[in-house]
Amino acid sequence: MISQIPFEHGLLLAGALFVLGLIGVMVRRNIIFILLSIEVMLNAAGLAFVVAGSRWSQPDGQVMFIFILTMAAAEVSVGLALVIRLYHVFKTLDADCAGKMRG
Amino acid sequence: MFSKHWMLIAPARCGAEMMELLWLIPAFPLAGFLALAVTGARMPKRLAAIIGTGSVGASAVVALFIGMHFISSPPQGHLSSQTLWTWIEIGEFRPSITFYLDPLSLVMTFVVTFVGFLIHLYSTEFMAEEEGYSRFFAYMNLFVCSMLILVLADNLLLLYLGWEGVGLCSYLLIGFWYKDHANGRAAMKAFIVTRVGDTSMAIGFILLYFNLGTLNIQEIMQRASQAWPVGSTFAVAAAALLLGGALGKSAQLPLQTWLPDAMAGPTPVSALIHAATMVTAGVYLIARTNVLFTLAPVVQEAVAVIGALTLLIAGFSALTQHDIKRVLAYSTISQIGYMFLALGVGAWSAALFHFMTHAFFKALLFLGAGAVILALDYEHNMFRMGGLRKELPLTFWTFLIGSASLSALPLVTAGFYSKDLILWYSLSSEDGSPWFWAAGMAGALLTSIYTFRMVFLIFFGAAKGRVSRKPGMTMKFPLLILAVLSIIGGFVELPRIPIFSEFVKTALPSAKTLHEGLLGEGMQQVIASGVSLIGVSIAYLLFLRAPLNVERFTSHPAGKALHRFWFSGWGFDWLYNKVFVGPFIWIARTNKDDFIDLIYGGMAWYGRFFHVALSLTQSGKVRWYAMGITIGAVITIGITVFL
Amino acid sequence: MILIWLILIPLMGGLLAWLFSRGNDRLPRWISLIALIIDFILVLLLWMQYPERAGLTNRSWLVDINLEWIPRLGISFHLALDGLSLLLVMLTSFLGIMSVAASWTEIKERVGFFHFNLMWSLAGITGVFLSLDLFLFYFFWELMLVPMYFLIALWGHENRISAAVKFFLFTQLSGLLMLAAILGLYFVHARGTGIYTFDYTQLLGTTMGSTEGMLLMLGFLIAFVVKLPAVPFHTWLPDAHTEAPTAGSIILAGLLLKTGAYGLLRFAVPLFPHAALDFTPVAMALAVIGILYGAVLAFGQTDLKRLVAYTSVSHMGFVLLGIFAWNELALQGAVIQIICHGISTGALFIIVGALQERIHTRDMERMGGLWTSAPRMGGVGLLFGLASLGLPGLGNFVGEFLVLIGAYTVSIPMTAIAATGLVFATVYSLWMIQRTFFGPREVYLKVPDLNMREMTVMAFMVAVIVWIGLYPQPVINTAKGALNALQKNAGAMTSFGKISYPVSTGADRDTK
Amino acid sequence: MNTPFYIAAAVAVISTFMVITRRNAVHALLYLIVSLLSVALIFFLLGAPFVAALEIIIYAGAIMVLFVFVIMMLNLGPQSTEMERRWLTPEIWVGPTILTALLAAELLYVLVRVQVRPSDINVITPKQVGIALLGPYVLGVELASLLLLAGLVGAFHLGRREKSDGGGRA
Amino acid sequence: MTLNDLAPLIPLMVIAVSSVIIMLGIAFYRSRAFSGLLTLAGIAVAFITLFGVQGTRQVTSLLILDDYALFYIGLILAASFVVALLSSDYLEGRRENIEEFYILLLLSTLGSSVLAASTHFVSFFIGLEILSVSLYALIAYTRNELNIEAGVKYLVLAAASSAFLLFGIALLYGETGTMEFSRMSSGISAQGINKGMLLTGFALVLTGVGFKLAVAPFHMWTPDVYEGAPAPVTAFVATVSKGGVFALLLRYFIQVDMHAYPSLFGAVAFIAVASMFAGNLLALLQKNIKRILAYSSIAHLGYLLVAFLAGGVMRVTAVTFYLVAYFITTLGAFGVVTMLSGKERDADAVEDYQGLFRHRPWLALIFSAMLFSLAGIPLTAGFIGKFYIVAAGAGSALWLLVIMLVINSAIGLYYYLRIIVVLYAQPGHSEVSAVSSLPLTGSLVLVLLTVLLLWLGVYPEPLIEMIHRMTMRF
Repeated sequence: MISQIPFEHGLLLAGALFVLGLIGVMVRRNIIFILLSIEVMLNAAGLAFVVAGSRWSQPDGQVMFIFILTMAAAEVSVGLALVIRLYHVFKTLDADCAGKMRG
Repeated sequence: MFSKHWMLIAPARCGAEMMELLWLIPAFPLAGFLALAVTGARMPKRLAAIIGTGSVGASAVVALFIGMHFISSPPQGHLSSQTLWTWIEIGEFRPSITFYLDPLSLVMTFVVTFVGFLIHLYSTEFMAEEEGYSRFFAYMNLFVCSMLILVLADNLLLLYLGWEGVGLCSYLLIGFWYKDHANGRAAMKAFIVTRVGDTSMAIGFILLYFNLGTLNIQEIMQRASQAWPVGSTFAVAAAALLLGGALGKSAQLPLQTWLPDAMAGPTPVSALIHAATMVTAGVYLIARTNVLFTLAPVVQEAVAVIGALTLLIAGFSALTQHDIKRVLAYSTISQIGYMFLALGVGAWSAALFHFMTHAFFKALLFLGAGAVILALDYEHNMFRMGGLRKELPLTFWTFLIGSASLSALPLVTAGFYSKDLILWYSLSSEDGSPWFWAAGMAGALLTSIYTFRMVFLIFFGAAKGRVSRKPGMTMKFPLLILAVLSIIGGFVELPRIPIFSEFVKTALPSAKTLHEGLLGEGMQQVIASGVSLIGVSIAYLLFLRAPLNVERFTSHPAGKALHRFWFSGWGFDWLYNKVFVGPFIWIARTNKDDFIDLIYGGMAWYGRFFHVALSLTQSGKVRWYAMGITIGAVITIGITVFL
Repeated sequence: MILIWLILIPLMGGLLAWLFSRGNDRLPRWISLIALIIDFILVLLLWMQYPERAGLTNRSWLVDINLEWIPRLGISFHLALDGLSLLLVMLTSFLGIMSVAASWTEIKERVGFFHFNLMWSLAGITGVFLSLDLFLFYFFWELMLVPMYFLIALWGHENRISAAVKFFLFTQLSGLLMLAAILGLYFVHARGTGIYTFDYTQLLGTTMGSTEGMLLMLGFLIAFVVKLPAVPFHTWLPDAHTEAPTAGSIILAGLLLKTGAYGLLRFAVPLFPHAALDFTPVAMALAVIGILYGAVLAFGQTDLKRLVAYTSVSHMGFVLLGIFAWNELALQGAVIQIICHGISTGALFIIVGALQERIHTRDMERMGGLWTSAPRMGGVGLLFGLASLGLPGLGNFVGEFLVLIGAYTVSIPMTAIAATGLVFATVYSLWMIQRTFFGPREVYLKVPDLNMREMTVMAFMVAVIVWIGLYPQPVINTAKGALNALQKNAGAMTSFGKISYPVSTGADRDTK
Repeated sequence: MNTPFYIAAAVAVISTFMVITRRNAVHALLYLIVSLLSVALIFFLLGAPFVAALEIIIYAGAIMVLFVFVIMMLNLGPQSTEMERRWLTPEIWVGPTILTALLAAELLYVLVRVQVRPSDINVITPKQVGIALLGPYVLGVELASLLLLAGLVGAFHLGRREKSDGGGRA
Repeated sequence: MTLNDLAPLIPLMVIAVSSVIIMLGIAFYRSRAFSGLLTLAGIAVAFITLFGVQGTRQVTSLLILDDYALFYIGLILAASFVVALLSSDYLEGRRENIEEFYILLLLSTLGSSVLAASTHFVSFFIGLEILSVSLYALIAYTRNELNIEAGVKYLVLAAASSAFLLFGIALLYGETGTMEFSRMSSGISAQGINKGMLLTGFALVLTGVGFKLAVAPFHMWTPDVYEGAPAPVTAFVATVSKGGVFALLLRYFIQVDMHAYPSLFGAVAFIAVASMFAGNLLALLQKNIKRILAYSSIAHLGYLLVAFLAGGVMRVTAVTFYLVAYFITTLGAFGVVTMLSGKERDADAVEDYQGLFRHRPWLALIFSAMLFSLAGIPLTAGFIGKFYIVAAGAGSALWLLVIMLVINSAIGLYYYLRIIVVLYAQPGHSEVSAVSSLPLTGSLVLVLLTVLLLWLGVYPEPLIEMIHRMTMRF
């Protein structure tokens, strides 16, 4: 391939995306946004794998990415089912409202 | 030849057999105590009286037999001992339950059993109407038993057993009328104050054991004189510690405060315990361990000084009391001061002699006082008495004899001879000094003043109370016997015929007299006689002829203050309350809930605090929990990477 | 085998008592009583066979049983009995009988479960006195606490829960420290020898560094002084004693505290002689502080039971003093004090319990003048009050005096200060008697006196305390072999507790 | 030569930032798709054409559509946008941002401290990936199927209407 | 890869097949009894087949069925069996279908078992996700308010933590070039490695794993999820899910030789201490039994980490024994909660247990035994477990940690005692305790657990021997 992308720079990008996703999880109250942010984080992790795989010229990184993709799908399906159920029960998507249990 | 031998052995064997009965002397009262204690109030009064008095009587008889035997055919070395069993045996530590008889303990045994018997007899009537009759006799029997163990003990641990036993009985009997808190307080005071001394004594015992390897009194004396030079630190420490015990028990300065309060007990108790026997245990102890005191001249000097001071202080206090029993109590303190003085100047046998005569006349005085008190319906205040001479003639005469003996009226009284001996030695002994002598003389003057003040107030003057009850035979008999003893008791030791000193000399070394020339013994007797007579006259003048003078004196502010000072026993109680009792109670009350517990309470508080604080982190919010994870990640990375 | 029976009998007795408790309150009581009596008879028989009873031999272990338990970790089921254990086991079953008898009418609820707990607690205590495997020891050490906890928490008085929890927390925390120390010793021993074992006899004489030894010793020591208890770890005691039912108080004061003393004697000092020697000044200071501080606290109380509880702090101070003086006199004194304190305090608790059953208060402000209607109770109370103030002729005196003599060699000032504890003991004991039995009769006009059952219990206790007071020799002889062995174990390497009589030997020679 | 990478990276970061700051869910979703697309480009640049395709097809395609479905289903209108505005206040922002800044700093420290090691990129063909997947990782694939089964059953159970609601089975 | 290679996987396959059969069954005919029995049978058969595992144990680079793994899988299967039994009673008569529950239960068991057998990050990750995804649904299974709330919390946080984990693995992979545990250690020792990145990778993996293990400071979800989830699921979360993860963690860190990284050691030590304190202090005055047990599990994992940190021969045995004891105890405790739970809500308030001893003496005793075991009191397995942990800690001279453990045990005791006291107090007024009769199977299970608990507490030697044999390789 033509380009030479430093390993660290790839990871930095992954890290940046990861951190942004993390901020999203911590800041947003809307459960949909939280799920979106999680997707960002997972995607960032996947990116990191691909970067790592390309450093070693191995397919393993990509394989892992595929598994992450699988997991994200399963996660999102259950997650969104839960979101619907949440909305059904609490009539809101505010994650803070689902905070009856504490202490 | 053969028969001669036999003749020699026979009495010895007989004597040995006789000595085998030694254990019976304390055993009888002990049995009496157990019988009375177990059956308790269910026992009929008559039977209780018989058991109580009988047991002491029995032990008196045994004591008499043994004593006669001891005198008639003295055992080898003038001592004999009987081991019942080994009390404790741990390596070299081997105190046993062993009774030891020598002239000193014999004299003590005599006094204890005989005076004890008389007082028991007296009590059968005196206490007749009291609740807890059998309890009274149980305590009294236990007391006699303990006292006998004390005087017969062969080792210090057994002595301590008796020592504490008498203290206990004193406590129980002072508080006999337990329904009044004041009595209980007096009883506690007595026990606690003496316990202070006892503790010092116990430490002394331990010191002796550790440095001499035994608790056997005779061995201690022997080893001490071998191992310790005169004035050695060990000897001084041991003697001083033992002295502490003696001071407590004998109510000497500075532990004298309990005795006047101890008068809260029934009068026979005062007579037996707080006059005749227990309070002189200190004298006995010092006499018993005289070798130690000889090895520690400093302490012996202290004994004399304390004795002299005590006899004066108590004498002044006695002058001012209203309560007949308190007068007698202060008088007892004062008389024991004489004994201490005697011990302090090395006149061991004089002290013992005075102990004996004092036991007679002071018991007599107490019993007489008891008769008066009973006659006047438990009136103790002398100023509400008067003119009883007519109503209670026998009491009057016997009381008068006792007073005479106490005041040491010359020639006819026992007290004269014993006190005179002490005064003589306080001047002439090696350790004596004119100061001691002067103090003794002043004390003698005080003694006769307060004694006859008492006599005049009670028996002379106008009658102020109605006599409700006259003593019966069982009360009169002891009075009579004691009166007789108070007169003839002194004749066993006349200036030129020292039977008593000779008898006890195997146990107590005789005093060393030095400066005979300063004042002849005869001269000193004349002076002493004069002093006591002067005292009587002063009492007559002040309290019978012109009581107004006294009142005038006491109404003057200075006089009033002085009177109050003396009346309260020189403020010792006040001082002790301020310095010891008050702070102790304050600390105990303040710290009732134990400040250390606060530390643990604080820990528990922190536990709860952190619980609450951490509970706040469990806010129930997902975002916050995600932050928790992030924080965790930051910290974990921080530790792994940067550490 | 007999040792296993000694533990099994109360265990089974407890189970039976519980199982047969349905609708029947009498049966559990009898079952427990009989089981404990059998136990006691067994111990007595052992004692009869015991040659040391008469001071004949110096053999150390009378009975010894060693079974495999967890060999992988070097843990064995090792029980053994020497004179010291024998005495304490005897005390255990004796006080067990007394506590069953004393709570005959006091406990009305869940009688079966009560006796189950009582018996299991006793079994645990017996186990503690018999174990020679440190793991087993710890096992029993913890085991005895649980039933005790239940006794306090379920049948106690007003503040029972917090008292029970406090008790449990203190003892558990300290116990865990001991566990850590046990394991430390285990590994130190293995490091030196390559043998992984918890066996006491093998662990004796383990070589270790001095800091190491001190830390390990402290681990043991803390567990034991908390149990003992010594200031400043004593604060669980008044609460637990006060809130516990009578039987609980008896076992607590009479036995549980003794396990601490036993642990010091058997483990803390012999296993770490050097460290113990170094620690002696501190331990003795703690002991003396305990003696005085406990006494002051006792005096300040208005709750009768609390007062008695604090006296334990004071009395056990003597035991601590004696143990750390570590010479024959002091150790014998400590043993006697252990036994006599168990009995005298137990008796006092029985009296307090009897009083509470009658007048439903422990507040001394509301008592007074009880002698009039209950002279027997008063008499017995007086006697044990006197025992607690150390009156000669009663057992406690022998113990305290021997301890003082023994301590004297080690430190004269400590001994002197400790001796003043006798004065304070007088103060609180008399104060207690005064407040309850003497004084005007204000509130309670008629209080039933001790009944036959209670008097029988008391008679036994009085007999023992007087017997030990006047003829402690059987006890001393029994303990002698064991104590000598302990001293040998500890003293082989140190100059610990050697008594020297500066003069006596010379004097002896002269006189002979 | 890496310019495309940096451009794509910048796009990814910016669009991701937009994702987490949008008030409207659909907007956010669209930004996310942009972000995913740029990441796909990066995958391509990194020599991983296969996953680049998957990223677009599955991530941007399937998964995001799922989100759209839900958003539509729950009908999140302007009302919820308004609510988002109220929720996103500085006090909510500050804490997490500082925290993540710390995390980012740590990562940065770790990644930048060493010398950058550029390496030649070798393209890993879909074939290679396939061989790896069905070779050494075949068990992983099997397990992934079970993972999907779990997701399926879970979503099925949770998403099902309650019996009381309609009585029928979904 | 031949069919022969697959032989060791039979136990796992049995589980997977059972779940598929149940799913297929639903399509045709829903039957509680059938699915329940099939589940139990599947687990039982899988358990039995464990003993038949022989030959090549390493199946591809992903899984290894060595004795260690077999032991943990056995443990996980046993726990699942108990949970399955408990949940059949629990879900009886509820509106929800039960069949999906069994499927999810089997799948999550499978996930956990895969974890125990993983030697590769891929299998680790997928196993973990199978476990997690099934758990999301299980936690929210009865779909009431608390369930949903717990489910959402668990989902969001678990997914986020998975992202951390993945990122960490990516860093490790990027630095070492392999995801196999055994090869990773050689990759680590290679030249020119960026140690900081490696450590960051470890730390992030630790974060992800720590979340699953519910150790501080990743513990916050625990009480909420424990409280919200149905009682049997809580038992499952507390045991099976943690057991598998811990088995993996232990294997992983032993293979990469954690002790070579003092700072990593420090991080785990920090987590251990923080978990002990956080768990115990949070439980101190807590009034909800499930939350108390949640906090207590946090603390217990902290204790476990102490042994985990210890080196030497004792580490694996201590951890494993403790886990066994912890499994028995936790299952027993949640079993009691399950038995007492009504249809309306779970019996999770402390008041619900007031005076339990009066009307249900056996249940109260069993519960006390469980609590005593948690507190580490003798005669219970918990005692031996705690002893073992302290022994392991002492053996490696981790004195500070041991002391922390000791202090925390004491704090922990406080709240266990609090519950125990309530059990024996005068009965209060709670509708929960009025449940008429107890289901037989559940009772049997509880009795069995209690017997096990006591047996291990008195005579642990056979188990210790077994663990020692099984884990000898480490």
